[in-house]
Amino acid sequence: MNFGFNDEQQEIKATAKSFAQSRFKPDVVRKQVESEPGGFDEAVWKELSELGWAGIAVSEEHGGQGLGMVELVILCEELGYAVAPTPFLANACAGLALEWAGSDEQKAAHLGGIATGEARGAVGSPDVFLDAEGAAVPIVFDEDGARILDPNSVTFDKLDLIDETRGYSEPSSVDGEALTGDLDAASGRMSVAVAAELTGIAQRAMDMAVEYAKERHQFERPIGAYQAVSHRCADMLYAVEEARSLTYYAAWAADEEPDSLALAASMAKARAADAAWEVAKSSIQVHGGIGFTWEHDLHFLLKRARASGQLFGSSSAHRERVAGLIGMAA
Amino acid sequence: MNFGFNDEQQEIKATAKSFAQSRFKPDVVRKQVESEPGGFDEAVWKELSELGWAGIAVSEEHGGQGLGMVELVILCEELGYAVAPTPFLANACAGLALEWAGSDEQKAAHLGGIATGEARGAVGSPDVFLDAEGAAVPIVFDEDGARILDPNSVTFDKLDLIDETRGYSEPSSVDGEALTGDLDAASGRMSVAVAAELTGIAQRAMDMAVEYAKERHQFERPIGAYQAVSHRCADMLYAVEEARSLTYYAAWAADEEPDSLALAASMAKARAADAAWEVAKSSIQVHGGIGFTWEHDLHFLLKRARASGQLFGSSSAHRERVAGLIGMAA
Amino acid sequence: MDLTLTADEEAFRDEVRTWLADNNPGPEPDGDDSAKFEFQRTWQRTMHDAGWAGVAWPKEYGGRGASLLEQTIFYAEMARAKVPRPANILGLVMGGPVVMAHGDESQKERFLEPILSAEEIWCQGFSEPESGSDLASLKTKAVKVEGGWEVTGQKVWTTLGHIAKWCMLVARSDFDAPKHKGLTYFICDMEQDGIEVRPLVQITGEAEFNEVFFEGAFVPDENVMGGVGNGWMVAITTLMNERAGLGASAAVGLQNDLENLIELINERGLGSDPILRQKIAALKMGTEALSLGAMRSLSQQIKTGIPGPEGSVAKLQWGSINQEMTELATEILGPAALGKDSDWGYKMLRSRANSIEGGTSEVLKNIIAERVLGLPKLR
Amino acid sequence: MDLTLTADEEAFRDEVRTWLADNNPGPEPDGDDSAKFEFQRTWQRTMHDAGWAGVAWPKEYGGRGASLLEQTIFYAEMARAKVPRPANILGLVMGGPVVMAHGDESQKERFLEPILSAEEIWCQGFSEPESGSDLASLKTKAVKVEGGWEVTGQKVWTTLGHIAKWCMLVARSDFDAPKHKGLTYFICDMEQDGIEVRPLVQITGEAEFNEVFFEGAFVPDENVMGGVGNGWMVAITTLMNERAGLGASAAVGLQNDLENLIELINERGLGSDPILRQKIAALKMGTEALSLGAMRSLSQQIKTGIPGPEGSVAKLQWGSINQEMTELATEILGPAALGKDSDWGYKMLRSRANSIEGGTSEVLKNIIAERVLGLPKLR
Repeated sequence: MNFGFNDEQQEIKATAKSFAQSRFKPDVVRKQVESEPGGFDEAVWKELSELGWAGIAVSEEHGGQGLGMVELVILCEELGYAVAPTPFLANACAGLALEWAGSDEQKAAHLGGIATGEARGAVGSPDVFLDAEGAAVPIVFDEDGARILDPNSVTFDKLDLIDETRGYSEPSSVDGEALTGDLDAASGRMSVAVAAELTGIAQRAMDMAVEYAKERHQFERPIGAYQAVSHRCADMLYAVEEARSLTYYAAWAADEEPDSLALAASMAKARAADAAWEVAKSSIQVHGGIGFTWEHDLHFLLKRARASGQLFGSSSAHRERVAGLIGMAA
Repeated sequence: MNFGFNDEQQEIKATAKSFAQSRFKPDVVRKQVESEPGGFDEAVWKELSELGWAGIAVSEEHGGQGLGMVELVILCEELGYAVAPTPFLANACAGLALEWAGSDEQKAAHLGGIATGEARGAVGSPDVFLDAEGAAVPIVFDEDGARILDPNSVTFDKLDLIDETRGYSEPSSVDGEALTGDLDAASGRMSVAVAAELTGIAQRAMDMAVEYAKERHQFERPIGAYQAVSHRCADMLYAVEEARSLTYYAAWAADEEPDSLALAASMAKARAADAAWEVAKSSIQVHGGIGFTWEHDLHFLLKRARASGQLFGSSSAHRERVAGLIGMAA
Repeated sequence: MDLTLTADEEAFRDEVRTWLADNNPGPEPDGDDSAKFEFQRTWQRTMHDAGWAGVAWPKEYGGRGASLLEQTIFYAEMARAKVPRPANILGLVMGGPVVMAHGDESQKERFLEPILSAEEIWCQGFSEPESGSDLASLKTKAVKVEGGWEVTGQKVWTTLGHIAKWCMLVARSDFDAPKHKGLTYFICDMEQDGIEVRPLVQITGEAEFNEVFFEGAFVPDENVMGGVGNGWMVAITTLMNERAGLGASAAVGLQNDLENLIELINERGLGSDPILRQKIAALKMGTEALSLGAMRSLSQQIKTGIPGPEGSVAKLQWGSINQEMTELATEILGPAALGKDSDWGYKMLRSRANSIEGGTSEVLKNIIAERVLGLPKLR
Repeated sequence: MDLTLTADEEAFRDEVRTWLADNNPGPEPDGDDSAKFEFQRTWQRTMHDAGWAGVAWPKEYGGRGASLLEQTIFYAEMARAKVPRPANILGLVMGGPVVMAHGDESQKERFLEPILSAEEIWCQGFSEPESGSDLASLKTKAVKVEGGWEVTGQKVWTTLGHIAKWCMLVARSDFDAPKHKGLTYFICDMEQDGIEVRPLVQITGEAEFNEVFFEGAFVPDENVMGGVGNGWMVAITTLMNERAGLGASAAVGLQNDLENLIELINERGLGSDPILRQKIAALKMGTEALSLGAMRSLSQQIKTGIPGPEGSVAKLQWGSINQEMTELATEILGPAALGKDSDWGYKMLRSRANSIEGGTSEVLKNIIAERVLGLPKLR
């Protein structure tokens, strides 16, 4: 038993961290949002793809790295930490959808482009798609199942959401070619990927709060010396660590113990969504007025936390699912 | 508009306070609980009755004081503050039940004894009765309505509940003579009386916490100087004041604006029950280890808060009722 | 105990209600802020012409001299009628009262009337980047010069800074005196070089507030309020005014929102959802408790003459109820509430400041612990 | 990352599981505490005969020398099998370790074996009425006398004080030295005049703890642990032991209770209640997070060799989950849970101490803020 990363995973984490923090510096994210809200830098996407990350969880036979959810989760967490404007999550989720629910033909047709990042995938619901603009393989999930939309016949109308670090849009049609495989296996993994992004967001919001609490002085003390602030930060820590434990476990379960995935994924998604939202709010409170200003980066985290938290099911929907899976009689 | 007590009400409050705090001193309550759990001092009950309080809200034509719910609530709050072992609440509730839901014959037959305290009334559900032992007019409330039980044919088996400051028992039968009047008018007022008792309990638990936080020193400071403690106490204050505002309002509504009683009573009961429980728990936390000991009085409050909080409907049941009354479509 | 209005009080309420019904200018215009502001200015003039702008002001200063209870009724009715707020709100609730309390005759002569008429708008220059909760640590400095003072420093969270004629400015006039002692309260003319006003954009994307930079701005001696070195005392009394009587009208506002939310829930056929019913009931109870608490403390104040600290409690309750309500509404709306044009979405983001502006929740709890419960101050 | 057990680890777990299945003495007897205790003593002997009592102890001292992971597996399996706790729990997790870490050869010779065999029971004399969280302020005094020390003062929260042979006693041996410096750690013989043990009844009505009064009790020099004046350091290391590795077995206990609660809910036909479903799911998530967090910190500790502060986090999480779970259970049971004989009712009352005993939630949050997050200490 070793609930830690192996050497290869640690290397991925280190690379991902330095990449995310150099390519998505706060001022870069801000410039992106203020110049082209919802957009992203194609060059950086190309660079990221060349590292093999676009296809990190895509099987080797389809041109991916053939690594697992644990490795994918590492990338999602670091990119979430940076609130990176990048279609990475949308593309990765499309890859998971095809990998686990697609037919051999569908995999053969689409996974290659997703793995190289040259023919991006995207996922969404009839209301909201993630980074679908310019995507070659948009996949819609709804109560009738999942379908690959034809990018040439579907248009995506941009949605102006409060989260401007990512592109949101509404599809003009949701007709397409059905995915006939195991949709739960796909959507469970998609939820875990989002949970990882949310964990990264929560971690970042906490780090900012702690740092500020050390520097900021009021009444001749650093505010972090007041229990109203320090205990608030301690509460943030449990939230972050609980989200992380459940997310890593769910990722591991997806790779090694698929029977546990459904429960693990819902626990992870619900906890991480709540953690990101609660910690982001709490971090604003620690910052006081400055945390409420546009010029401070916290609101990017707050808004992304809110938007990602609603992807693939609300927290209460996932808790409801958990209850059923642990034996509460319907 | 004057949301304060008038002179007569203030006088009642002052008398009630000094009476409750002299007759039900902490050591007296403790002696009662340890010598005869669930019992009470007949002499003090007689004394209390001679002040006219047993019948304070009973109409004058039936030998009562003919005062209103506001006056009754003042007494309930002070007796709750002292966690007084006394059948006052049970007797008062029986009086309210008859006054508002009894027939003229039933009133004539029973209210007199209730008003003088010589033929006590008691109320309860099929599971639990309050201070029914020795009561002349036990009244049961259940989904089929309310009925006066015949004390000569019904026996009450004592229940050993954690709250030993009051007598709880289970009736051997729940058949009796039905109350055919306005049961909501009766039960609404009964809920308000309990809410007042709970408000008194919450106030007492808070006062004890604040006092202790001023005296107790750790790490060379009174613990009340630490925000973990002082903000906890501040939170207690809102809970107590919210419970009090809603309870007084409900009492006033019962007397002056009966159409608002149903909503007001449920809001008061739900808030006061939660306040008493939360503040009692929080007060134990402020006290630390000593608050967890039998020799400290806090547990009498904690247990009474729990028991009274469940009388006449749980907080969630009352909130559910509130939702319906303010327009949530069923 | 009597929660009904007396005949006189009822007559007053009806008078207010009728007047508001007849003169309600309707919702504020969409579009740019200056249009909104002119709309509010016109509205305040309308109020003033009818003698309502200074409802709380003594008659001698052009006010209506309404009793505490009448003021509360008036504000509650305004919220109930959903009329706009008067343009010069800070002048009315802070500027005027401070001039009346601490100003000399000529200052009253000079400043009061234009506040009521909204001819001269007032803004507040208290907070600084380094002094949010800790007012006594203000660094903006006022240096004595011929005939007045020269002010240099930065203020922040200055509402209407870009429109205001006068700024209630607290600055350090004596760096040798102990923290609280060295401050002076000035009425500073915003229309001069040496003052730069920059909009401060919030997380909602709009700019309600400003940063104000003073670079040797001049304030004549006659604009010192309450005497040199008394700035702390003068400022504190002003802050009290800010919070007093908030409860009642705030509760009406929450009640309006709650009704909208219930309507929204019913429209979506969610009225029977047991979880939502529990949450809505809790919000209703909080709102009622806030309004009733305001009435209780008002009765107390009328009786004793002393304003209690209930303002702090009410501020705290209002903030948390508003945050919970807007969050619940956005949960119900789902992704739709994430739209930048969503009213509830905006309210949800804006509500994050409720626990910071006008005294953070932490500071308010300190106040309650110390002043109401008598707990020791942390040294 | 690999959450499955290796072949060896699995073999160890199976060995433990089989042994526990074969030797589980069943539930503790009802009735008086001394019967319960003798039951636990017999159980510990059974464990010791099979070499399990000292699972965490090095082989040289009669332990099994199990690895950190094996210890965790062992404790988790104990919780899973719902076996009783060994009688001499404090001796095993605190007394033994402190003697092994700070004792000299003769002390190890004298004290260790009887701990394992439960022949000599140990209790802890740290807390005092005036020193709950603030250990450094201990007042119990130890005065040097011929051949040893004379102890006078009062200790509280002393589990098994009435049965124990030895007390881990921290007392002030030097009143002139600074707070932390003047303390010495003694192993005090409880079987002597000058020591009075009084049961301390809790709000549950039972007496798990005692007050211990020292009136000139004698401790020979050879029973000083870790040297005169080093009491603080010795005590702190002992307290660490108390919290370490708690998470895993605590989570198993919560998981057992949660399963019972779900069963209870289903029996009452409430399984479909949306509100209960949300609450149960939240409890499950908290329990899983606690168990997974314990595994993560264990892996970390195995790798780095340094025990993290996770013990404090786990303690805090466990306490709040247990309080919420027992409260929910009693809400569901209604009045029935208010019966003095109600198991859930008892658990609910008992759980109120979870946020106090073994470090209050406030102190634990201070520790986390300072040691994990590096926030400044309040001076």
